[in-house]
Amino acid sequence: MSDTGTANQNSSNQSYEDVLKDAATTVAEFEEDESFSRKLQNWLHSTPSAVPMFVLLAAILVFGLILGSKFFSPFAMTLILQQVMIVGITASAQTLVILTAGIDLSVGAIMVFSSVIMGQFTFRYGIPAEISVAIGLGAGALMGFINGVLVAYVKLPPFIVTLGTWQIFLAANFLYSANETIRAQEIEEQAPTLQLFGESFRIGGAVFTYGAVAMIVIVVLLAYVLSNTAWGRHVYAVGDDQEAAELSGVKVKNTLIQVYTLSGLICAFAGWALIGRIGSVSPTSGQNANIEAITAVVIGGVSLFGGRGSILGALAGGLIVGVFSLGLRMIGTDPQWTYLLIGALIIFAVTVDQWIRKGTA
Amino acid sequence: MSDTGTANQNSSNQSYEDVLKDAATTVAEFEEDESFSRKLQNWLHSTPSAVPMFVLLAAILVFGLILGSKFFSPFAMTLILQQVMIVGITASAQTLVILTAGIDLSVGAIMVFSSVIMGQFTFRYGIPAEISVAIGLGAGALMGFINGVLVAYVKLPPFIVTLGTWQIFLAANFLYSANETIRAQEIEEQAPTLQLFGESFRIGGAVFTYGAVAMIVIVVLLAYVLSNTAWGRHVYAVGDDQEAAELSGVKVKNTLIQVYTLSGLICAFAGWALIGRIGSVSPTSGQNANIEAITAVVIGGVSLFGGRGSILGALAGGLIVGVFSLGLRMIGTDPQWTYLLIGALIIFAVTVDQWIRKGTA
Amino acid sequence: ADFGACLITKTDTNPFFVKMKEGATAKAEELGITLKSYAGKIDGDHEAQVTAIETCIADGAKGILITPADTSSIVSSVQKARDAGLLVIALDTPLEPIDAADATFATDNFIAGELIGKWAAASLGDEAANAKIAMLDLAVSQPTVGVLRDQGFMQGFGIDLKDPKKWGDEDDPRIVGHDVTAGNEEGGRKAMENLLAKDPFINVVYTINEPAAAGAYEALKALGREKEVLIVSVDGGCPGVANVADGVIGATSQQYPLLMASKGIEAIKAWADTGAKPEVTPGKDFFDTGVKLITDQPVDGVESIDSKAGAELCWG
Amino acid sequence: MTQQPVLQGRGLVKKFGKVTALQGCDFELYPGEVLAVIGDNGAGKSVMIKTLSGALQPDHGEVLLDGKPVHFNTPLEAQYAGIATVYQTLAMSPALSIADNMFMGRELRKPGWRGKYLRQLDKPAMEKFSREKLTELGLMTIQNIKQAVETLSGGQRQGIAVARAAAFGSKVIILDEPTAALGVKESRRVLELIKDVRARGIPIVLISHNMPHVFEVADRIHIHRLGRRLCVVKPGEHTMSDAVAMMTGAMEPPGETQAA
Amino acid sequence: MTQQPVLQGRGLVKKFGKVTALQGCDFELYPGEVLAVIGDNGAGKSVMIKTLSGALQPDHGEVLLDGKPVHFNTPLEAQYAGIATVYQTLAMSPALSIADNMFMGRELRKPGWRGKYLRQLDKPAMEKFSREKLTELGLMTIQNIKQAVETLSGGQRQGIAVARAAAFGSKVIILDEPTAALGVKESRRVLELIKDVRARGIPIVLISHNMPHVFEVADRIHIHRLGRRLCVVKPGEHTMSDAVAMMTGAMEPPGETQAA
Ligand SMILES: Nc1ncnc2c1ncn2[C@@H]1O[C@H](COP(=O)(O)OP(=O)(O)OP(=O)(O)O)[C@@H](O)[C@H]1O
Ligand SMILES: Nc1ncnc2c1ncn2[C@@H]1O[C@H](COP(=O)(O)OP(=O)(O)OP(=O)(O)O)[C@@H](O)[C@H]1O
Ligand SMILES: O[C@@H]1[C@H](O)[C@H](O)CO[C@H]1O
Ligand SMILES: [Mg+2]
Ligand SMILES: [Mg+2]
Repeated sequence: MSDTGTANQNSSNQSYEDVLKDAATTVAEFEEDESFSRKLQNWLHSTPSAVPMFVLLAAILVFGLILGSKFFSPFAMTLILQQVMIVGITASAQTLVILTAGIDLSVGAIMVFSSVIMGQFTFRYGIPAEISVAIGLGAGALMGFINGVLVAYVKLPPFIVTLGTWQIFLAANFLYSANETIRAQEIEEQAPTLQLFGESFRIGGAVFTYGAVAMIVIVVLLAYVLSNTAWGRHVYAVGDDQEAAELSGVKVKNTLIQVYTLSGLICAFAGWALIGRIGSVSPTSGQNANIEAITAVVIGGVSLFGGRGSILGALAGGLIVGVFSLGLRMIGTDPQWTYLLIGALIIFAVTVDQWIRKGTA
Repeated sequence: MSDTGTANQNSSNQSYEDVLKDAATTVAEFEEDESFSRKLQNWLHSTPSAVPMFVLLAAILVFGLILGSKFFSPFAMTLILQQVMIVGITASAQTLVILTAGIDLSVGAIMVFSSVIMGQFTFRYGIPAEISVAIGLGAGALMGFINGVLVAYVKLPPFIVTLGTWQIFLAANFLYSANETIRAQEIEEQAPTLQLFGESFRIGGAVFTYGAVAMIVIVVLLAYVLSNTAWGRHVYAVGDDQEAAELSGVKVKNTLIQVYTLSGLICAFAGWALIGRIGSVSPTSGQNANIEAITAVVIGGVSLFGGRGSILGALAGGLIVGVFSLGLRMIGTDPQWTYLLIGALIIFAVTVDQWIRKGTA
Repeated sequence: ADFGACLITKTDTNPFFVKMKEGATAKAEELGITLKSYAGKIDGDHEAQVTAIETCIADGAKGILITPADTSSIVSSVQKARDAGLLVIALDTPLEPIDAADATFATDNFIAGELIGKWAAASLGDEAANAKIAMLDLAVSQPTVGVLRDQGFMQGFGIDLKDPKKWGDEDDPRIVGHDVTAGNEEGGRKAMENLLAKDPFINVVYTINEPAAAGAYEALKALGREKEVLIVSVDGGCPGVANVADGVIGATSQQYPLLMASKGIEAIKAWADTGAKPEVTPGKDFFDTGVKLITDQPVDGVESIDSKAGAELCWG
Repeated sequence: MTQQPVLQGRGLVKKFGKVTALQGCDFELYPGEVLAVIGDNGAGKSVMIKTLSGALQPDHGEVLLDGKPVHFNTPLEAQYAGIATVYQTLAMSPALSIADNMFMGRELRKPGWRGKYLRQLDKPAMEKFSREKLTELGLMTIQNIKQAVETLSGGQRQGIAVARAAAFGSKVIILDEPTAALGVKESRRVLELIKDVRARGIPIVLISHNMPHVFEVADRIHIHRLGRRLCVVKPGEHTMSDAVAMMTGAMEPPGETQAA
Repeated sequence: MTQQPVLQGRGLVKKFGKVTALQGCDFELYPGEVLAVIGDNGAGKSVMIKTLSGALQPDHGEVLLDGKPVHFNTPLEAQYAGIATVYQTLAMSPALSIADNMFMGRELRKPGWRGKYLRQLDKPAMEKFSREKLTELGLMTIQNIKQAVETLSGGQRQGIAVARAAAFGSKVIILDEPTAALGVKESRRVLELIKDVRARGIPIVLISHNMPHVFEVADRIHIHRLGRRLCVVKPGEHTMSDAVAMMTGAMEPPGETQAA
């Protein structure tokens, strides 16, 4: 019928399409009949970042009911902030990387190595503390940059890259420091700048350390950058679908390198805060930082597949673990049981999250 | 032109297609002009499992040249086998899981908890060692089954599931064992079955433990199952594209549960072998098993994204690390330098692998 | 005599073992022995020690100095080494049974704990009956050093131990709780905070080692309570002794890793030369390298030296 | 037509969270026919065939095979019942070989003890069969049957999916937009294949947006709109314009033509 | 035509390991025209437009824009030069909103210090612009511009990709099989859009397997075969049969028609 090869191409070749001018233009509507739990689920589904906040509030409430004013005190509440500070900062770095569908197993190693560099440059070489801190921050950024280059240019899986550099940075840390601790008292006398984030101020019974404040500032800043700048959108796009991001005009390699470098810098900052927290410079610190940061991030609802989640969620995740650990300890739970219950908490929190995100029960 | 609506549908609607009977049927051929390195790359590209074997041989050769007959002896060579045994067995379990695009962070915890169960059932409850071993194997399989259910039915990401169960199983292990070690002498006297895999036989200077033989048997068996049975193909299909596997008729949930259960069983078996290796039953064993098994798997060229890689590769990966560690130790390298070099080895091995797999330099 | 020997420590990141290695290396050089050192990745990593023992055998070493990461788990491997003709000396921590090694040069960790327990009780005097004690231990896996020191402290303080092989089963109300520190500052601070949140009136703190003590001190300082609390610890490393002088730590039990190391190397040398095995301390089944209590607030009935004397003996 | 439908759906409902994909949808496929299914993007065609083939479970409604209610919990169960489906996403394992993919879920074992006890696959037999099917259907020139599917072009992949369905669909074959990514030549071959299969007496469901193709091969056309069947028309009785007008809402469907 | 081509490729070669995708391929696009590219599956059409738009770098050969050699190392560089492309895979970030996707890589910042120093995005402006473009092009009824792209049907997604290209392609617009997954109605709208864009004077490259569509909108047809341009024909001068015959190797191409 339709050998329209010699057609004049300005008229439609397939005239059955002419009827399309009458096609319906309304959007389909279907009746709704939903249970309460389905409605709640739908609400949370549309605002997934609310989920960890919810869990956090629930946890505080439950422990508050069990423990009463001891737990519900400004003291205990701000103590949690202090205890979560390091995890919160490293989890921010980890979130950035995980949003790009990566993972950074070297956060703890970068943190402790940077703190050692700050301390050793001050004490071994007699460089002013401020400059040593800057050098330490630079070293952290450099370590992150190395991860970034291996991921973006050599195109190795982030898990493997950071599995390797974790061991490399940690060993370098021990070799460089000769396993020597710099004591808190010496630092206090000669280089108090190093301990800056350990200092605190009080508002009523609440004790805020500068470190806890710094953590909140970092989280708020990153939250702003991620959702209100082009760079932030690019971070999500890279994690969502790297090839699509590349094709739609994102400089994927640059973005990845920047993310890993920034992650390294933030970890180095965590290293500085660590000196404030423990007073001294100790190369054996931060051994659990990786696992704690990743735990905070996943409990906070950030997807390990990239592109989904928020830095506020990660902070909430860290706080949930903090509330749990302190609460359980205050109840008098044995450390081993605490450990076990936190394992269960991880699975439980993510199950809830999954249930909500699915939209189907 | 072609309002063919009232068509008789037995003749072709679009007659411009009639010419297709004359369409070309040969396949395109393009000339080749390739450098030697490109040819080598192409060869390895088509047989990717050869890559880790290559690296392994190179490593043995290099250390042999440096260390001479001390290293090149049957004794040293079989020693590597013994030292790699536990890693080799847990890496087999890990490979199964990683092939399904999962990851099992709980391998070490399952291994040590199972070994503790075998020991405690024998000594605390006086159950015959053979039955205790069976119970321990069952317990390992059960732990794997729990992981499997959470992954397959609750649909949680494997990383998170096993991050949680790792802590749960490990804490349960400490709680249940009351941190007590069962001494080698007691086991030797009362329940030598537990130490079965520590026994050895000699062929010339070579010392083979039953454990090393068991490791090889497990690897060969799994290699057979993975490539020669329907179930094995399903494991690959699930890891390759889970939805596609489901739609083309694979029982994805069953396969996943079977994989995790089998992984648990193999880890329990590693726990039995562990008793043979260290003589005693100690709840503090296996703390590094996770990282070592994952390192072996990735050096062995198994893709963390699932569906690609072989169990023989994982064994080669374990052996590469074993050769490296023993070689460096015999040279007298400081332990921290050894860690650092193994970190570098991970990155190097995977870079080579990546280069070969890409097919493009 | 040019021959090889091995030093296998629990880790190579704890200054205690770093110094031990330095001491052993220096002595070995002096005596013309080639020393190779191995270590576990973390405290308690006994599998790495097994691997290290095997390497030493393959390497043809004459003797092994080892700080066992697990007192019984490596006994079989030690036996293998002895069967292969190596002299095996346990340092710092005895094996179980103690005669599984050819000789042992160690601190008695239980006594180390007992000393600081006695000192703390005596310092408090009558108030000891109302003490509120925080126990900052090593790890949830309860490695033996930690258990021995913890239980030794309780014994010295006058607390019913129940099962002396584990901590946490006591029911004395004076114990506020146990928490784990991983033996570093970070863990020490967090554990101290946790226990303070449970009971802010803690006035005695036992710590597994001096880094953990330093961390605990930071937590107390944040509350302004550092002057009201007695912190006791074990090790006697130079930073620890300095902390005694600064009043951070009330008392610490000092050990002598350099002595253990050099004694060990000498013993291997003697054995290689003459086949003689080292002697034990009279009345004990091992050579006790001794432990001294260091404090600037001595009490009656507990022998001690001050921080100045301690600083001369310290090891890091 | 008073015959009994081979495959039937009654009042199928399927929701995804807030999205209603099927809203009381009916469906009938009669023996030996080619039934085309047409409808706008997002009308629910793919979801409907997924509920019919066990890939999705309907929230309400029932599926009947030869008049008997069936519950397929997985695609495999539907395959056992003789329903072979080419899904829109093709459902291939990219890293596996053509033969592996052809036989996924229905592998052949070696005869004798090796198959029975060692559960060993009969790889040569599967490769031979795959090669035969591909050659026989003349679909394309595959150089190596052991080649990984990911090394094939989109068109070749679609061809293999169709060949797999044609080889194993003993009762019903469902094709969801089998020619969307195909070139002119490759599409033509799929249409020929559809005709071949009908000639063998096996009924086929064809989802397509290509009206000339639909009107060329279909015996009846199921017009899908807003999650349900709007009507069924016969190519001889309605024009392409009519069909397009109905499916896009530009024209009311004819009276009770459903059991055409 | 003695005009200078807007976009040109000369002797392009691209290999992937052992696969040769382009083998000395030429290409010319002249001002104001719609150039269709047709060819078998796997002929190398997509690879060709990827090398022209910076998504891939050719192993040999050169790309010229307005007669001047250019080297696009990334798609972004080509976009800066005014070349907008809808790739076959659409290149959307599923979890991000429609507006985010529309402006990916070319986001608008708030005016004043908030944009300059805080680098704050002007979300309202981007949303307004996106809504306008979608409405203006009448492509579809999007309920919520902040909706994640993954919640849209395949057709809606393709529409957004096309709208993005139409909005930002100031010099050249390239569409790789833009209607493959689309329904009749949706395809029609894309064809209308192509005509609109041509009316604005912007040249378009259209890859398609749909011959009636190609012959409806194309000014010239580039026939691609085995990794290179076989010839260029004009719809008025050759029939669909000829085009299909040439592209499948059933007929020799006409003499030197390339500069048609
Ligand atoms: N797994 C799912 N989760 C959520 N929504 C879904 C899912 N599958 C389908 N939908 C939605 O159901 C509706 C019907 O989709 P379906 O794929 O059946 O359309 P279709 O008629 O096949 O369209 P097309 O012609 O584009 O293939 C769409 O709105 C789609 O977004
Ligand atoms: N990234 C890649 N890696 C390896 N091979 C590739 C890659 N991209 C394309 N190819 C190969 O290059 C050849 C040309 O592919 P291309 O996608 O350009 O075909 P096409 O003409 O667009 O086909 P279709 O009409 O099916 O889209 C094919 O053989 C394909 O397999
Ligand atoms: O046994 C050791 C030492 O005695 C030292 O206190 C370091 O920590 C322990 O593991
Ligand atoms: Mg569909
Ligand atoms: Mg293409």
